[in-house]
Amino acid sequence: MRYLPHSASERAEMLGVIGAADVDALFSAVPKSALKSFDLGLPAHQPEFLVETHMRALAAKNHAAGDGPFFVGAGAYRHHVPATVDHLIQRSEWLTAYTPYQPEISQGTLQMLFEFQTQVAKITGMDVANASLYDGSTGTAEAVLMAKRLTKKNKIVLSGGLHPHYRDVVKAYLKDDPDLVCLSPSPEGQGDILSQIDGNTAAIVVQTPDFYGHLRDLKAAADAAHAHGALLIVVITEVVSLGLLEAPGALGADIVVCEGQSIGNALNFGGPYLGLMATRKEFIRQMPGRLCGETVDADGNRGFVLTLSTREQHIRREKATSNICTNSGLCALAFSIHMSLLGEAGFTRLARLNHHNAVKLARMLGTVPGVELLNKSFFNEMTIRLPVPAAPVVEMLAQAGVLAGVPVSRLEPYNPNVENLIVLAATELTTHADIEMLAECLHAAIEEDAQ
Amino acid sequence: MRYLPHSASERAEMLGVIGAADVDALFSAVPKSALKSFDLGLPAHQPEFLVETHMRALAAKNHAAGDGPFFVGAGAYRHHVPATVDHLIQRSEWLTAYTPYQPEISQGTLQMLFEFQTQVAKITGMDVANASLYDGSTGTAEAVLMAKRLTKKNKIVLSGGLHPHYRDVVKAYLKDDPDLVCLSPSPEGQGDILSQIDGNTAAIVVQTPDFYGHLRDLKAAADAAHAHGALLIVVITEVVSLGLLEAPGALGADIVVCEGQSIGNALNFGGPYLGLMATRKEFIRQMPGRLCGETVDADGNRGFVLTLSTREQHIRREKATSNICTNSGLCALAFSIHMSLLGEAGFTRLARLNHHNAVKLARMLGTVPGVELLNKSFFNEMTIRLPVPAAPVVEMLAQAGVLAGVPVSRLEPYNPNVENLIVLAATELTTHADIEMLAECLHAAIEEDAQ
Amino acid sequence: PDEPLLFEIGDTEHSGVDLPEVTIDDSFLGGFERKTKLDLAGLTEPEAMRHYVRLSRMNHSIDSGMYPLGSCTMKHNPRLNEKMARLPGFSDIHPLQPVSTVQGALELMNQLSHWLLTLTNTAAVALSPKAGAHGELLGMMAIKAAQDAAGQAHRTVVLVPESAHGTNPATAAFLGYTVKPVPAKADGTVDVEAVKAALSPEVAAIMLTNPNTCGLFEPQVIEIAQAVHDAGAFFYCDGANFNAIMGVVRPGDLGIDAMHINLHKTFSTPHGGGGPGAGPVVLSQALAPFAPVPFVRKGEKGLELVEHVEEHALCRVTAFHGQMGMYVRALTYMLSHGGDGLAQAAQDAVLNANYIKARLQHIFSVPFPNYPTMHEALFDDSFLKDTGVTTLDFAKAMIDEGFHPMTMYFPLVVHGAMLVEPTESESKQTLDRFCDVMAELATDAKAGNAARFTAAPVKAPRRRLDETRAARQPVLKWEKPADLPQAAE
Amino acid sequence: PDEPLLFEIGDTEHSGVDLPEVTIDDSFLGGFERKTKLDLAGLTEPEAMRHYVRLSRMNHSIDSGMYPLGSCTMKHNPRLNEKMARLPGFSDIHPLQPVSTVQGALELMNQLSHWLLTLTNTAAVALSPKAGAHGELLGMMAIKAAQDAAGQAHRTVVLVPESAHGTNPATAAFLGYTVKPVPAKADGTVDVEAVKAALSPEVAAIMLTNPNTCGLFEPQVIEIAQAVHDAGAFFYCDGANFNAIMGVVRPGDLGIDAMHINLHKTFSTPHGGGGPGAGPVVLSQALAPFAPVPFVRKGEKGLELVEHVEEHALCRVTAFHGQMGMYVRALTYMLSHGGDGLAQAAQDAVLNANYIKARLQHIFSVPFPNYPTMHEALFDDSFLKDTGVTTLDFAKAMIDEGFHPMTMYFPLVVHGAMLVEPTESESKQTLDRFCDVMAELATDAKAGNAARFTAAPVKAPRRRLDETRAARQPVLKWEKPADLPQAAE
Repeated sequence: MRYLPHSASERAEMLGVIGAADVDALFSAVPKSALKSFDLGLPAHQPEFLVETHMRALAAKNHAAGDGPFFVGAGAYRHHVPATVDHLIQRSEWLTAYTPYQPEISQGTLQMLFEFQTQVAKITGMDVANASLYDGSTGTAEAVLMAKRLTKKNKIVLSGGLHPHYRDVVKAYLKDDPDLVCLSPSPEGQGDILSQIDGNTAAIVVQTPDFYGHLRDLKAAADAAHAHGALLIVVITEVVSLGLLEAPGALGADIVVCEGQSIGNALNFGGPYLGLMATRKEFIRQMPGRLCGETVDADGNRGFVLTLSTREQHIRREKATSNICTNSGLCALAFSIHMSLLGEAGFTRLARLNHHNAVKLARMLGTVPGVELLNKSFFNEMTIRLPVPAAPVVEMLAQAGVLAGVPVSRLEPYNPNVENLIVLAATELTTHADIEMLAECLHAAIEEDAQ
Repeated sequence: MRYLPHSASERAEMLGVIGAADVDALFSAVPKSALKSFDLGLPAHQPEFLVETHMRALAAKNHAAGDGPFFVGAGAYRHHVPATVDHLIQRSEWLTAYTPYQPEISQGTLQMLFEFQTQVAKITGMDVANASLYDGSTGTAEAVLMAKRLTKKNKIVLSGGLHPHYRDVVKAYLKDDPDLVCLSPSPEGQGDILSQIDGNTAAIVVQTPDFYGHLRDLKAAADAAHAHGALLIVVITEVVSLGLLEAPGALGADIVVCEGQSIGNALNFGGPYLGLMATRKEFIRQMPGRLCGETVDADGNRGFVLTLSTREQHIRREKATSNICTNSGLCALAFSIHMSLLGEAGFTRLARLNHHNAVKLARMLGTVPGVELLNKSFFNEMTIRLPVPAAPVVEMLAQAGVLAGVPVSRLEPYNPNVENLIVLAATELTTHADIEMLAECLHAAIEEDAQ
Repeated sequence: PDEPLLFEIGDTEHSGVDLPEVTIDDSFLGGFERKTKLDLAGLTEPEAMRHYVRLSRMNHSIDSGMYPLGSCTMKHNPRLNEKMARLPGFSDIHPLQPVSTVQGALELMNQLSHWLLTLTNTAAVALSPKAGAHGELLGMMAIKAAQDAAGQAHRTVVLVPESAHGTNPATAAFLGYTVKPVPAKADGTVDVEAVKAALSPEVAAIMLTNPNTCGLFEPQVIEIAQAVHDAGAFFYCDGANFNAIMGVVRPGDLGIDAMHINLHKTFSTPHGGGGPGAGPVVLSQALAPFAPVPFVRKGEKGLELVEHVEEHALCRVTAFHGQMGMYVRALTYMLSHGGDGLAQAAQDAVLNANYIKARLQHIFSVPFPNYPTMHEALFDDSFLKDTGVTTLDFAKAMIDEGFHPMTMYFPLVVHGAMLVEPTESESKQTLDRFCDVMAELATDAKAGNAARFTAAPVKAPRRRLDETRAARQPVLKWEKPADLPQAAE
Repeated sequence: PDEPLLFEIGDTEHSGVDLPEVTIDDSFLGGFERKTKLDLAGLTEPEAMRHYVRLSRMNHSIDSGMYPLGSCTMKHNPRLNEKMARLPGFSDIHPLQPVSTVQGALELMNQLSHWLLTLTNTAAVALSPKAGAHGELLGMMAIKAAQDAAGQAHRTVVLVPESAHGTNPATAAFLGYTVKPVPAKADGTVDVEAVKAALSPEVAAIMLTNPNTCGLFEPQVIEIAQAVHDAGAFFYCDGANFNAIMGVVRPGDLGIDAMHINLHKTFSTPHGGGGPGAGPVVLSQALAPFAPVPFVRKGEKGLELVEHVEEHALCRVTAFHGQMGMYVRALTYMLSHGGDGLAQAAQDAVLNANYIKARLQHIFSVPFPNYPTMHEALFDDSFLKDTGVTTLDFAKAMIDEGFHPMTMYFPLVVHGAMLVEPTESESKQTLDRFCDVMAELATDAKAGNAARFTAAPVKAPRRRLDETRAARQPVLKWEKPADLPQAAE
């Protein structure tokens, strides 16, 4: 077997040194009834090229985003990742390193994390950021728990514009918590969260651009929350928007959680993704996840270490801020490389180009009879209402090779009010021809459906 | 521009240090009439994703070998290259290093070349090998020149089984040489080269398996050549054959040239490929190309250097053994990694599997009415005669998605005797289904053509 | 070797991407345009390449040397897995595009599930957890949901052996459970009698690692499972050490109810300097109804993705469907090994650990010599007594010899623990060199050469780092020197 | 750091591939089965990964540091190029599959040709040469064929300036020409009068590098071309230094007849530790009829590949169609830069060389101070006079400072030449550090600290290697210790 370095004679020699008759002798503690008492019935090992054939056949059964016009967003976005990013993250010393517990021989990973934290703090406008969480959805749940620890209050209010999956994850994490208030979906952008805030409120959770693409007024939310001693948790699923929109930190956010996938990371059918979390300096000791800090070595040279680990499970055990351990190191690396390639100039241009294409999309959709654009504001994503149920239309377009966006009913199946809605996104990769084809197919599908 | 590190202000600052008014001042030696006196009319720089779109569109206009049944060989072979090989050769320290002129900081490349030379010497059964040449065809021409230097004789005889392109390259290198004898193509495997050897003969050049797939008797050729004081140059275009067939060195070869592409390197539409050259110890000072040798450093540690460079152009200038400079370092690395993954066990199995599949192919072709197999012997490649001209049949099959091999007329367009011949190869990647589909399509095409 | 921070190399003008500057229609921005400066340094592509190549060279990695970290299973990461994960049919598909356009992805999830269920002999698997700790959380949520559904919400205690990973008590506490420790026997294993004594009508579950963190297979695991079940509790098994037994022992045969499997340990998806991982959880028949969404099932028009179950017990623990990229790598790894190769890998992992133990047991102290070890060799630091060398010093000296240190001070139940996990990927040649170095170091420490250890490392990119300073005055991001407050005069 | 040879790690049993063992039908083998042993060591995949990762870490590379090798143009290698070259539509196509199935490949060759012809303002291009020296050979073959065709076979002399690359005289001699050197003027350029004096009815061609190997643009190049043509000879231009002028000066406007272009220098296909390269040759109208096969032309049914021309002057210089992999990379690079970016790159390359010259000219000796330099800065070693430090020592000391040495002792016309080519890829920050280091080294050498230089390098993976020993007793392959003859007692 190509991955196993021992020859038969080496195995025999090693057993001799151990003084065991055979390898089964090493499993003597296993109850007889359980040791190799079965036939797995799994296929035997295969040459690399046959494994490749198998996997390629599976991959070929999927319609890749690059195969045609593509407008699917709703929390995951198709952006161009420079070839350099994916090349670099595959370097042995990045790809196959462990969590940097031994700082003397992990300065590469540690300095990168320090740079990553700085980048995240800068784009969110916050004081500090951690070294990544699993993704935006679990990060949101962690932020909610963090707010409860910080305020020692219980009520959490989730905006109706929060991504439905994120809402569901928070609900799972806070199971049976009567103080969790989930507002109804607000596809029209009219969600009223501020009136829900009271003295018992730990935090309100506001997403912007929200699930339906609307831009939310963070300043107003922060002011209202702070007036009641509550925190404002801002959720951002499209991190590219921060290149064009005001930083949440500048508007009063207390905790910012982002899904960072858009920068440096592929769609990957939903994972692995990258949770970003940033907060105020005074809150760091209640922040979950790893933190990298600057220090000096015995010779006085600058160096980096994982720090404040007294918050973490391997030290604090049941008193930890979170049970998180492995996070998204390599995705954070990809993010950090891509972000360093962008820089201020590139990040800004990228965001502007995304918005530019979204405006083109919105204007074109406005010309399709029967299609109503619900957004007064958006970054690169928007919601439209069709005169007919959305899901069959999206399916019809998919069969024609056009991936037209997400029918809201897929995420809110029990809500008849959203049955005709589609959420669509444009990015820098969206072409004029893509938009034209979408409009054409949409038009045809609505007409066909109407007949 | 993403590849150019200077900002406008840095350029201005540097010009200031230089004391130049503008960058044109640095080009003051260029005659005015020639300096930027034109409009290139070339497109401007583009974002990475648009360049990618452009290149992908070009690539999509080609039928990749992996897209369907594939039997094309004739000097280039489709084998499986382990993912590890291509990953490793893209490592910065391999990919972006220069020729190892500074041995202290090039030990990676140098040790690899030493290992490569050892591998090539072992598989060919020769004393020594060089650090690679461009490819098999130019290597053959270099070997012919080397034989002339070694023997100080002039006549060169090329076997009729030598790859026609190789013959043409030798002809170009020896332009107008009246002592170059090129025997006629020998698709039936009956080529008689031995009777051509005389006292003026520097070398005979024999390919095995030859262009038509026949295995040639090297021992007989060596004995005949040596009896007249001539050298035997053995050419091998399918290096995998050495896993199953006797080493040329054991049969009396004086110089062995191989196309090494089959191990570690993709088809690449013909290049870059990898020329291997091995010879007897006493001939090394007349061998072209780079050589890597073992030595010690100032501390007595083992190390490696380029050596015997007094043969080379940068030292000897017009007295050099060859003008070769850059060769195929990275292809040699790919070869060496793949060969080290194979080892004796894997290389032998690979060769046996190739032959095994070729036998299946031969037997199946034998069942197609009208198809005649010309080979009594073969490794993984063979020649068939159709009852009709081959080129249109091959084209017809290509339109059906089956790449059926090479019509010999493509390489010998002026020879009516080969018009109906196809050379076909099987490798470890050839499946039973591929062979069946080939036979079926061939049958149909011949019938259609006959009507 | 020193590499400046990227902010010390680049500036806001430099950029390594070319994008057109477009005119913006700001009528859709609602007045929320950015007014504060990003102040984000950029690098051109050549600068970025060199920065990240140079930084990487300061890392130890499995590709450059042995990583004998106990409990971490740092094994070879085949590049075929990386190549497959990058096929556009896997990497360039969106989690919410129509299910009819991702049938290959669902089939892949189904195949991966089949392998996991077969290797564990369990009834159901939840693929979506993002890592081991997340899987643990999900598994314990399922147990809680099952207890609640059975009217057993009053069960508020979870038993956790003292040798457990820190994630175990953290997870239990996270869900509101009270953690009750179970002591280990002197031989390093858990006593069924101790478990029985701890069991009560308040106990919801036991969380047990098997093979345990001392590297031993729990010989009484079946009896423990029986006792737990008899007491109305569930058996959560921490699957971190599954590499020792895959294809050789099926956890389902031992009576477990839930177990997470770290694809990034057992099935070789690369650790990447700290993730991403993936932590699917297998579930027994009793817990299967409490699996979260999403899951794949066969439908009339092909495979279906179930994303909602009304009134479902668990709902969902992450957006979308989990770590697809890791599923691809893990399945590729499984197909490459086959059932036979996985069992051989487990056996080789155990062989390697026992070989190290055999070669070093005369020099190092072995706290639990009674059993053959599984895939880890556990030593303690009593051999360092009176040498002036601490376990940490010893570990740092290993760095100077080219090895990553083993896991230290864990499990907590052993004083000065040194936990060595070679995995199946290490050759005999490497193991021999490792043992030679370890023996030489131990001999040197005993010979009184403490300075070599207390000064170590001296050959690494950095000498020992001041962790106290980092924690006392946290500096968690770079500040432009001008932005820093002036030092006091 | 030491890494054993792969033959010292593996053996004939180990293998890093899994392939089935099949039964062979030997009736088609004609009795030629292998009887001698291969004796070829294999490595399993984890062993191979570590071997090649560790070996690579002993190399300097452009990705890890500056490579200021004059005449080598070691610039940034974008990874987009590598990615594009690996698209199956380029990498997995066979040179002899039907032309109808490779229309995209032919289109790519056409596009690359268009860029090369436009940048050089020439009439034809032969893509197939495998590297620069091969292109030179082809270009000179074309000249020979043209002279022969014109009844000028008696022209047997080729003029080559003394400053030329070694490949120039080697190529001319290879084709049977007598090489006649042309002296340079004291200012480092070639005098048109010296050329005129050397021209005669025996001269077939002149081979000139421009910008020349001293880093200078030949100011009289147009007059030289005119004189050469007037004498019935051709002007072969060595294009090794095209990076200085691409997009800024078109060689065709200078009167050249043939010039090879190193795609692996100017257009950034990576050097790979010594290739593969690619050396297309552009040809003037006069030489165009003597271009070799194959070439692409438009036909009725799309693009055609012309592989045979009866009685063609040159025939072919390589099997198949040349270095497709390099064509893809070069075209990708061109499209990324655009015409504007290529010109900017040339200007930046020249700017960088002049910046180095400006910063160091007060410390280092500049042999030809009269002209601004092009993309290379040439120094000589007279500043080292009486210091006891040789140019080689100085170069080795640069290694200890993290830089690859510049080109030394070339061009031969300058005593103790030191030729520095930064390329456009180096940032001002790196150039400043380079200049600081160079200045510090020069100061230290002059201050009499010779030992630092004669001992260097001390920080590299190896100290200075004994090249004499390597050449006197060549050891060109590994031999099993047992196979070696016993040392004399």
